[in-house]
Amino acid sequence: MTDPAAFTKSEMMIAAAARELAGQRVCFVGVGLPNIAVNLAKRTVAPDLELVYEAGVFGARPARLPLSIGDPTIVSGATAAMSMFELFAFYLQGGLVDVGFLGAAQIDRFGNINTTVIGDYANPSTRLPGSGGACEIAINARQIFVIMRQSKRSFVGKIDFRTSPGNLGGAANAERIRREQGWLGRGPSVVVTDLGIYHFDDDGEMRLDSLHPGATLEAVRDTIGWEPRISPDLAVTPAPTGPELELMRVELDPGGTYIR
Amino acid sequence: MTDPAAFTKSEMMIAAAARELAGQRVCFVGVGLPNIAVNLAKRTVAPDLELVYEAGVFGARPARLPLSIGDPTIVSGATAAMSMFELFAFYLQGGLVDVGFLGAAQIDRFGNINTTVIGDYANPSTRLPGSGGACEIAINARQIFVIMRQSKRSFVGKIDFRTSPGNLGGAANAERIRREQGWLGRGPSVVVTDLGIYHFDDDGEMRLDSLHPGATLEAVRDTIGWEPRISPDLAVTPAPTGPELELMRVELDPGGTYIR
Amino acid sequence: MGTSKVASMHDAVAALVRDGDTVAIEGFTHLISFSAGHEIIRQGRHDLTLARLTPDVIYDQMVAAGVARKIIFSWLGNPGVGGLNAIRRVTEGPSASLELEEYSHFGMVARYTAGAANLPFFPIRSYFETDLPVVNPLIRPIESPYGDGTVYAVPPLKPDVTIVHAQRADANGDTQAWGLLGCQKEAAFAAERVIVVVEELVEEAVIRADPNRTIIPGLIVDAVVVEPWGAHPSYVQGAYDRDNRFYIDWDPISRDPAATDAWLAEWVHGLGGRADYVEKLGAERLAGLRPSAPAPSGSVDYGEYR
Amino acid sequence: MGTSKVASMHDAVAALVRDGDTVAIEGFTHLISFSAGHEIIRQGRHDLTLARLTPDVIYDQMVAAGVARKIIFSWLGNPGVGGLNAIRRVTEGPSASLELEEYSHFGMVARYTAGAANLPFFPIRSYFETDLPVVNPLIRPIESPYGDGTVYAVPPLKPDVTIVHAQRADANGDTQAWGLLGCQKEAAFAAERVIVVVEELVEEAVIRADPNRTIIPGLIVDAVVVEPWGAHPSYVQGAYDRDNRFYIDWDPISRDPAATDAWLAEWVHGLGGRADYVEKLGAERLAGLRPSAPAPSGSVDYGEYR
Repeated sequence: MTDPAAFTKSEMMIAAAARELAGQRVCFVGVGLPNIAVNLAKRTVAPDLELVYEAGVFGARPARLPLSIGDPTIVSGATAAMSMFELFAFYLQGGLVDVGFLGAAQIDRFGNINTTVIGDYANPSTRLPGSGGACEIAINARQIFVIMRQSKRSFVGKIDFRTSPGNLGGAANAERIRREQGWLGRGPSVVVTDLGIYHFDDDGEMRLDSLHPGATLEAVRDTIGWEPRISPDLAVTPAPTGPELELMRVELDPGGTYIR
Repeated sequence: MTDPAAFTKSEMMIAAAARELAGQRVCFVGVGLPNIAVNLAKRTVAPDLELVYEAGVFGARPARLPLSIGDPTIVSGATAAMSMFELFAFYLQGGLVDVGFLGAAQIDRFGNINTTVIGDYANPSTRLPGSGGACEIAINARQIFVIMRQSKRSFVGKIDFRTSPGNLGGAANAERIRREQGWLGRGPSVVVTDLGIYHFDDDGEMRLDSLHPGATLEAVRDTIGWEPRISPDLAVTPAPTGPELELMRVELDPGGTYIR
Repeated sequence: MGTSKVASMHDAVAALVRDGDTVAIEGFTHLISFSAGHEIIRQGRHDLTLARLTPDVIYDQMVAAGVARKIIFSWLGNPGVGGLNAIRRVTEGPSASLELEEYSHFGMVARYTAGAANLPFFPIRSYFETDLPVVNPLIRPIESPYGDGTVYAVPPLKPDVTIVHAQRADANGDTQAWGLLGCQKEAAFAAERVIVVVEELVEEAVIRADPNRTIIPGLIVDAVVVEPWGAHPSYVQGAYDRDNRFYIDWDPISRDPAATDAWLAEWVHGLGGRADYVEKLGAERLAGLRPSAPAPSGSVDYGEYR
Repeated sequence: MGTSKVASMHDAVAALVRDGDTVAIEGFTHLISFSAGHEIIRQGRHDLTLARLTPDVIYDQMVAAGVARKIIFSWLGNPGVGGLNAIRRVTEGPSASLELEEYSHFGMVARYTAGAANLPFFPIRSYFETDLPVVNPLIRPIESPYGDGTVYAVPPLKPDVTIVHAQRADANGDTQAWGLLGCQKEAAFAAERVIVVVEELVEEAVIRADPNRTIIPGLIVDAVVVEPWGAHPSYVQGAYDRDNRFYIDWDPISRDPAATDAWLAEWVHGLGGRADYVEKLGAERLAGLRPSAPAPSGSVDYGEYR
C-alpha cells in the first residue's frame, strides 16, 4: 500500500531523526519537526521513550500527532501532568532529560542555535518566535538533537543571535565553560537535515556522517555557509521503510503539514 | 447545662483569644493553644474566618479539633490542599495572611519570641521544638497574635534565643528595620494570657488592656519578668459565655487537653 | 462565605481592567481566555502591557486592535502554523511601534513565581552564553552565597490583572482545572486583581469534595465569569478540542490589515459577547470539537473525620 | 514500561539505604513511613543523617535505636503531646552526641526545592532579625541583583535516599497521593534514590486516568513497597486516622531508656516486618482508626482525543 521507493526529503529527514532516538530514555519534545520525529520514534525504534512536553507533561502517550506543543491528547493517558514550574525546575533543570529535541532557524558549525531574530535585534529583518524553552533545554538536557532543513540562510557562518548555546567556539572552549558554570548538558550531538545526518567531532564541529539517498555532497555544500567536514566513512542513510512511511502518512501527518 | 460561673483560667484565655479574631479574614493557625482558639473563633465570632494550616491547607473546615497541626479533618471539605512550598511561598510570603496566631515558650516586652532553646544554644538546658513556621509567620503575616500562659520563666526580660522577631528593640527600631528590609508584617498586636489581654503601645511594648475575671494585678506582676505597663483604662475581660464553654468542653476539647 | 463574585464579562472587564495596566491572560496553549481578550478590545482599552509566555492568536488580535503598547513574552508565534502577523507588522522594520521584552519559558514562569512569592528575584540555570541577557538587561547574573558559581536571576512579574479560564469554579471564585496547568496559579497569585472565566459554575461542595484539585482560591479572585466555550479557539481538557482550523485561517487574515480589521469588526465589535460568538460559530462546528469519548479520572476517597 | 520495581521492605532498604547516608523520610504529619524507619532500625544502619521538617516519633525511635549521627530539621517535637525524649537525651546537656542542623519549615522546604531544581541556593523572606542565621552559618544573606534589598538563602538539600508513603502507585513507581502533600515531591526529586511505600498497588491505567494526581513519576523511583498500614501511627487520608493514643503512649515510654529499648525489642526487632506489626496491633485497634464515613472526590473528565 505504501511504496517505500517514493518518499519526500522531509519524510527521509523525519525517519532519520526518529531512528537516532533508539536507546534513549527521556526526551524533551520541541515544537514543529521534533514533535513528529519523536512521535514516530515512540511508535518504531523507541517504544519505551518517555515523552516530556514543556507544557507540563511527563510520559505522554499521544493518541494522535499533537497539533502543537500543547494539546489535550498529550495529557489524556499520560503518567503525570503538572505545572510548568515543576516541569522546568524538577525534570529539566533537575537533570532528568536525556535528549532535548529542537528545531532551529539558524545554526552554526558548532551547533549554536538562533530562533530569535534575523538581522539586528533592535531592528530585525525577521522576528522569529524566540527561545520558548529552547535556551534552558540546550543548557540542561544531557544532549541535544536538532532537526532542520539545510539552506544557506539556515546553516550560516555566524548566527545573528545566540538563543541556545551549542559548542560555543569549539569543544575545548565549550567543555571548559560548561564545567565552570556547572551545566548538566553536554551540548549538541546530532543534527538531522533533509540531506544527511551530522554528529559532532572531537573539535565540537558538525561532521556529515551519513548522506540521505538521492542527496549529493554538492547539494550539501550548496546549502551550508561553511566548508563542511565530511566523515571518511560517509554512509548512506537507509531509506524510510514502508512502516515508517505508513505511520507518517496515515497516522501522524495525514494532512501533510510536515512530510511534504 | 454548662455553668458559665465556673470556668478554668485556660478556658478564659482561649475564649478571650478567640474573640480577638472578630473581623479578621485569613488566619494562619499555629500548633497547640492557637489551634483551639482559632477553631473556637470560627464557631463563634468569626464564622467567615479562613483557616490556613502550614501543613498545606487553605479554607479548612475541621469537623473536630485537629489533633495536631496536620490532621485529615483539616483536609476533608477544605477549599484547597496544596504543597507546603505553595502555602509558604504564595499564601504566607505572598502577603495573604492577615493574622499569624502563635504560641511561645518565652516572650519579651516587645513581643520577640523564643521557641528554640532555654539556655545556651550549643548546650541548652532545655531543647524546645524550634521555629517550625513561626519565624516566617512573624515576618510575613500582617499581624501576630500570641497566646501563652504567664510565668516568670516565660515572660522574661531577655529571651534566650530570638526565633520569631517581634518589635525588636521597640517600635521605632522595628518600623525602620521592617521598612528597610521590606517585611510585609507589622509585628505583634495582641498577647492573650491566662491573666489578661495585652496590646502593643506606641513604643511597641506590651500593655495590659484587660484583666480576666479573678486575676489581679499582683498575679500579673508576679508572673512577668519586667514592670508591665498597665492601661489607664484597664478593663475586665467578660467571662466565657455558656456557648463558648459548651463548644470548648463538648466539641473542641472533650479530653481536656487544652482547657484544663 | 461572602457574597457571589459572579459577573458578566462586560462588567468584570469594565471594573477590573484599566488603561495602562499590565495584563496577563495566561494558559499554555490550553484554557486561553479569548473571550476576555475580545471584551478588552470591545471596551477600547489602550496602552496595555500584555504578558504571556506565548502571545498566541489572542494577543495578535489585541495588538491588531490597538490595545497594547508592549508585550512581555517567551515564544512569539501562531503555534503549529507560523508567525503572528499583526504583531510582526508593528515589531519588524524601522517603524516598529510595539515594545518587546523577552525571556525564555522558564524565565517567564520564574518571573510569575517570584511575583507570587513576593521575592525580589528568582534564580534559574538558564541564559548561560546566550544573547538574551545582552538584549534584556533585566536578566542578571547572581552569585551563589555558597561559593559554587553563578546562575541567572529574573525579576518578579506582578500583573495588575491576571485572567484565566478554567473548567469550573464556585461563586466565591474557588477554581479547579485539570489537564495542562501552565503557570496560571503563579500568574494569579502574582496579580493585584484576578478574573476567572469558567465553563461551569458549581456548588461550593463540588470544590470542597476534592481540595487537591483547586488551583486558585476565591480569596484572590475578584470576578467569576461563566462563559462556556470562552476559550475557543483554544481548548478545554475534557470539554472541547483546539479548533485548529481557526489558527490556520487566522494566518491569511492577519497578513492583510484590512482583512484583520474586517475580522475584528465582524467577530468582536459586531458581537455583544461570547454568547453571540458561540451562536455565530454554529452548533455544527462546535460539535466537531467535542472529545471523541469521555475519559473519566475516577474518584478517590478523602474520608470524613469527625 | 520496563520491569516491575515492586520489592519487599527488607530488600528495598537492604539495597538502597547505606551506612552514612542522608535519609529523608518525608510527609508532614501525614503519610509518614514508620514501616521504613523500623526496617532501617532492624537492619542496623548507622551514622545516618536524618532529614525531616518534623522528626516526629519515627526519628525519636530511630535515634533511640542508634542509627543516626545527625538530624536536619525545623520542628522537633511529638506533635500535640510534648517533646521527643530520646532525641532530647542525646541533644541536651554537656554529653550531647547527636548533631542538630536547624532551619524553619519554609527553609527546609526551600532546601529540598533547591535540591530538586539543581539550584545552588534558594532565596526566602525569612530569618530577618532572628538568631537562626547566627547559629546556622548555612543560612546566608543574599542581595537582590535589582538593588531592592537583601533576603536570605538556604543551600540545596539532596538526600541520598528519600522515602515516602502514599495511597497508591503502579509497579513502575508512578505514585499518587491526596490530602496533605507536604514536601514529598521536592524531597523525592532532590534525592539520589527513592523508595515509595503504598497502601495499594494499582494498574498503570488507574494512574494514567488522572495524570494531575501524580506526585512522583516512576522515572525517579527505585523501589515500590506495598505495605497497607505502613504509615501507622501517622495517617493516610481516606484510609486511616492518626493513632493519637500511640503518640501519647510514646511519651512515658521514651522518657525511660529501658522502656524504650523494650519497646524497640518488642515492636521492631521482635517482628519480621509490617505484616507482623499489623497483626500485633490487632484488628480492633485498626478498625477504630477508619474514617467515620467515605468522602469521595468525584470524577472529572479528561476526554479522549484521537
